[in-house]
Amino acid sequence: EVLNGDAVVVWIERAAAVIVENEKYLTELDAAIGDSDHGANMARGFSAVRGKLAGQPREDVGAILKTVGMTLLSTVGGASGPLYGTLFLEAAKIAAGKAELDRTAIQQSLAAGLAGIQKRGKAEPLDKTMVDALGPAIQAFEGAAGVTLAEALARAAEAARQGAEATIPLVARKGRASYLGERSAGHQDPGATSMWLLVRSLAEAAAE
Amino acid sequence: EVLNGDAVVVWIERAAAVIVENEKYLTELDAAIGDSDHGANMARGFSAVRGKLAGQPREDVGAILKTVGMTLLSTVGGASGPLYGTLFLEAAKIAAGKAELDRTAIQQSLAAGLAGIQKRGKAEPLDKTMVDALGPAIQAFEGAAGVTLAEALARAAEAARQGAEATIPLVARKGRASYLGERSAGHQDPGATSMWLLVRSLAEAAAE
Amino acid sequence: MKKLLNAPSDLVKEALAGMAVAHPDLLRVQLDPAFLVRADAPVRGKVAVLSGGGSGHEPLHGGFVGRGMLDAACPGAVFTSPTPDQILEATRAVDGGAGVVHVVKNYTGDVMNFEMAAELARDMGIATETVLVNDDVAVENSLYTAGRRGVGTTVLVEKICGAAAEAGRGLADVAALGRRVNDHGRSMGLALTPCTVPHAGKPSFELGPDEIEVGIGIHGEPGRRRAKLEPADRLTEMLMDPILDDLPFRAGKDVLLFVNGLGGTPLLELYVVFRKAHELAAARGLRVVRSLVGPYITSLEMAGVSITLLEVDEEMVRYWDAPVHTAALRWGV
Amino acid sequence: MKKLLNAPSDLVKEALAGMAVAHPDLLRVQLDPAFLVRADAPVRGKVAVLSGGGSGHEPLHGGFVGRGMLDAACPGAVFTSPTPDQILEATRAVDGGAGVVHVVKNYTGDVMNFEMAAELARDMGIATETVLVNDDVAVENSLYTAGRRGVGTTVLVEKICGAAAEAGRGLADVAALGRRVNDHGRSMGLALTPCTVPHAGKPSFELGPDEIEVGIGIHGEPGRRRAKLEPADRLTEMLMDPILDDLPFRAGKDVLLFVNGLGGTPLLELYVVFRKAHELAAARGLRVVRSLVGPYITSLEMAGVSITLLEVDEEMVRYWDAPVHTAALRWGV
Ligand SMILES: Nc1ncnc2c1ncn2[C@@H]1O[C@H](COP(=O)(O)OP(=O)(O)O)[C@@H](O)[C@H]1O
Ligand SMILES: Nc1ncnc2c1ncn2[C@@H]1O[C@H](COP(=O)(O)OP(=O)(O)O)[C@@H](O)[C@H]1O
Ligand SMILES: [Mg+2]
Ligand SMILES: [Mg+2]
Ligand SMILES: [Mg+2]
Ligand SMILES: [Mg+2]
Repeated sequence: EVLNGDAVVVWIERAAAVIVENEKYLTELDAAIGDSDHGANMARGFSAVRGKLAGQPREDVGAILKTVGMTLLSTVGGASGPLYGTLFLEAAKIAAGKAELDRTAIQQSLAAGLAGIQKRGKAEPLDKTMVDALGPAIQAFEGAAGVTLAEALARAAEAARQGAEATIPLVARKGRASYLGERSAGHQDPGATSMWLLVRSLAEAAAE
Repeated sequence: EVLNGDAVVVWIERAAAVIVENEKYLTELDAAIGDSDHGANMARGFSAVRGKLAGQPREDVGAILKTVGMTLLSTVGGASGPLYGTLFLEAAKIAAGKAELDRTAIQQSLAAGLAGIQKRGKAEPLDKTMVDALGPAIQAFEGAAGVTLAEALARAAEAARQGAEATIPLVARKGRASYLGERSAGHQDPGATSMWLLVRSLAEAAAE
Repeated sequence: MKKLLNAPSDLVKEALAGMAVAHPDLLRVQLDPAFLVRADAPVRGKVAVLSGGGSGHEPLHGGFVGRGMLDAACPGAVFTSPTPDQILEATRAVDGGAGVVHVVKNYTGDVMNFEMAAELARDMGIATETVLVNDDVAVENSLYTAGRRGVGTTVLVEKICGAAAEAGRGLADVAALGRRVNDHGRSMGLALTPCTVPHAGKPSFELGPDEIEVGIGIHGEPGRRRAKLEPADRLTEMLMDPILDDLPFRAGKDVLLFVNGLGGTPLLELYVVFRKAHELAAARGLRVVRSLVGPYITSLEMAGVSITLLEVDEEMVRYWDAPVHTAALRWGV
Repeated sequence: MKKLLNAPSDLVKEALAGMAVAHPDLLRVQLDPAFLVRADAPVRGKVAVLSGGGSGHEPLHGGFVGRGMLDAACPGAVFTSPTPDQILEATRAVDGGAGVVHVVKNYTGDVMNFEMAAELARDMGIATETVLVNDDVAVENSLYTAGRRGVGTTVLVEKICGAAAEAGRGLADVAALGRRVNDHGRSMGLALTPCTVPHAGKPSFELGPDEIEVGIGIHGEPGRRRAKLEPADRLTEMLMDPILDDLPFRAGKDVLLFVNGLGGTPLLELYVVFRKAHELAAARGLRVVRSLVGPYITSLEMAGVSITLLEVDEEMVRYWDAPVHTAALRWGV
């Protein structure tokens, strides 16, 4: 019922694979209400992360998350770069020096990440951003008392998926999509979608 | 069996009408082996000519032809402008001071026009230019002994049509189409086509 | 997708390499992280002016690096803001001890990446000031959006701040001047065709043969609304009216009129638009005292135009006229 | 057809009107017949340099009118040479008593119209010299064609002749220098997309999604051959090899390298091509001592590129570097 360094690395590697696999899909979502780069941005970032993690020691989960955050920050760019970077850097602060994360630590890490994203990007729920996938995921995780960690994370992933889908009817109020006004409704937010893929990878890593 | 000033004006007005009608067609021919402007060039020129002829006295055929030549020269531009301008200016020299043109004068005028075109443009027969319509027309006109002027001009027009069509298989050696090399074969020359329309209008004017 | 490139992921770096060999007298290029600095950077004692943003808007920003304009430019991937480390390294490379002005177009990504870079620079003891450009009148309601986008006025801010810095003005002064330029500049654009982001490989949106996007940004995103293609004079009005009403521009004022090509529109057409825009400005009693016409802030090969009107004062005109020597804008030297 | 224009037949005149209000300090425009002259024309005692040709190649030629380059430009309709009366009137307007150099791109229409204008000018007692530009190596066999076309080298001839005239050189000298530039310049281009002549209303030719036209001119006509789209480096070789072999350019020489956009190609891509062209020139032992990158002689909105290489001598470099103040090219002033 904990995540150690190996599990975190498995998570990130799964995430990298699924992001690269879905590059075109994420870009298409961004083409509809943004500038057609979210897939390329995320794929570039997670490919770089993959390279960085190869030589990373596994003892300190915080150090791993910090490497991920710093690498995303310096390779993704755009709006998603600082936000995903912040997510991992804030989580890394909670995890600093820890060899493994228990449920409380996982929950605190995710919450710190979300808080960082919202502080940096000023998005509220229903603004049609990645917050709309991560927020519900954290709530579901918190609410999943009395189930295994893997199951709790699976519920978080499912909540993220629903949250991402629920962005479809929303009118964007933050980020580039907000320039479209009403025209942004009817399309799923790319950042919420990549966030869902990230949480799903975490659930899969925990289930292994 | 002569062309007076009125007939010449009728000719030019018919020519103007048919050129304007065929603007798109001439431009399409030019798109294939040139730069898509022959229709616009000729339509602009002949529309201007039409305006100029309104107030033109009819006594001096040479003066009428000179007006046509000068107007084409200053409004058509491109390769066809100086060539059609020269055609009429050279013809005007032959016709200068004449109230009407008899067959000999007509023939000399056309021949002088062709000579002017060839002097200016250096094109030989079969170079895939307007020369390939005008040359055969003049030959047919010369050869049409013992028929009416109208019939002689109708034969000239038919020869011009055949000459224009016969440019299709030719590889251009003069003008813009020559840059295409072998790729110019298979297309009818736009200038030869407009020349045919011009000669046909002349035949029609004489038949009236 | 038909483009002159090798791998899409190498596009920006290869173009930077091209700039380096084309303009060795003007600028130096660094590749990892990627940025350009003027050849004589850092200039001791001078405030440095730095800008950056996604690539695909060329000549902005790299084409404006040189004497009298930008000390550094940080290009991101196509339409993707640069990263904090790029901006930080460029800031360090051009700081001559008098601080660095960051000219930032108001897009979420740019704002956040520059913010983080500025925080890092501050931690290292480098003073920075940020001039946020948000001049796009197409974005009406800033309460429910990320706020107005930075478009054409960016070029004018960079020129005028660059000249002020060259003239020895201090950090706060240069930044205040930049903000004044932003406050007095308004822009709006429209697109006749979409553009294709190299990584995406297909056009960012589709437009019918007689449709246009009005209120377009510079990232290939759709505009505020779709409209019918109309004659140039009518389209020029469609851009000029909201611009003129927004500041609002009042009779008797001096203005700089900037008609910008988005990339794929021939200069011939830009001058047709300029003619009408000039007429409309004059009809409002404005005096067009300076002009700029051409593709200066583009959106790859997008066909379209944006118009920027800047109400100028004597100081802005003086700095506009000051010598500038960059790849894309040059006079007086 | 999606263009920013009113009636196609008004396009050129409206663009000229736009230039007149955008650059009143630089040039004056006359509309019937249509031409542009530099603001202070005629310059007493100075040889005048005049060029002209069809519109649609902007900034060529009108954008090069001003101190140190052209005294006058005569724009025809789109892709249509100007008429003799236009050229004659412009020649008269700029003759300062020292004669007029006509810079003529080698196209049948341009050659004939300029020829007639020169004859008329001679009759009026104005001395003219013609510099014919025919630098396009794509046209191989001049025996069975109208001869090589004038493309990129035209810009270099106009700049260098303009500077020589400004420096007080005589008519024969300026013309001889222009011919020397033409003799030492070679160009070739390729297109990724066709362009649309406004009057025609549809693209001049069609290209498949992975087809290009190699050996393209600047009038939207098809090129010498059709080829497959390949990476930019390979396409750059496809242009550079024939250019390098033609003069031929020999190791140890100084050259000016000019990478020109045909209109619709982003600057980013032009720099990618410049990088490779520079590398190929260097590999042949050439020293690139001057560079020019941008859309200077275009074909409306056509996507594509042309490369021009000029073997320069000390005099050409000196005149290239001399001050120039035009709408599209400016330095030293
Ligand atoms: N202020 C914000 N807060 C949270 N998320 C945001 C914000 N702005 C944008 N995003 C997220 O970033 C995603 C876009 O990322 P990306 O396309 O990589 O960057 P850019 O918009 O700069 O091109 C959006 O789909 C959205 O989920
Ligand atoms: N040297 C020449 N001699 C005779 N006719 C020529 C010559 N060059 C071109 N032409 C004619 O001119 C026509 C093209 O005219 P036009 O399209 O108006 O001019 P441009 O080729 O300058 O665009 C060609 O179809 C051809 O008939
Ligand atoms: Mg995006
Ligand atoms: Mg033509
Ligand atoms: Mg982006
Ligand atoms: Mg033509």
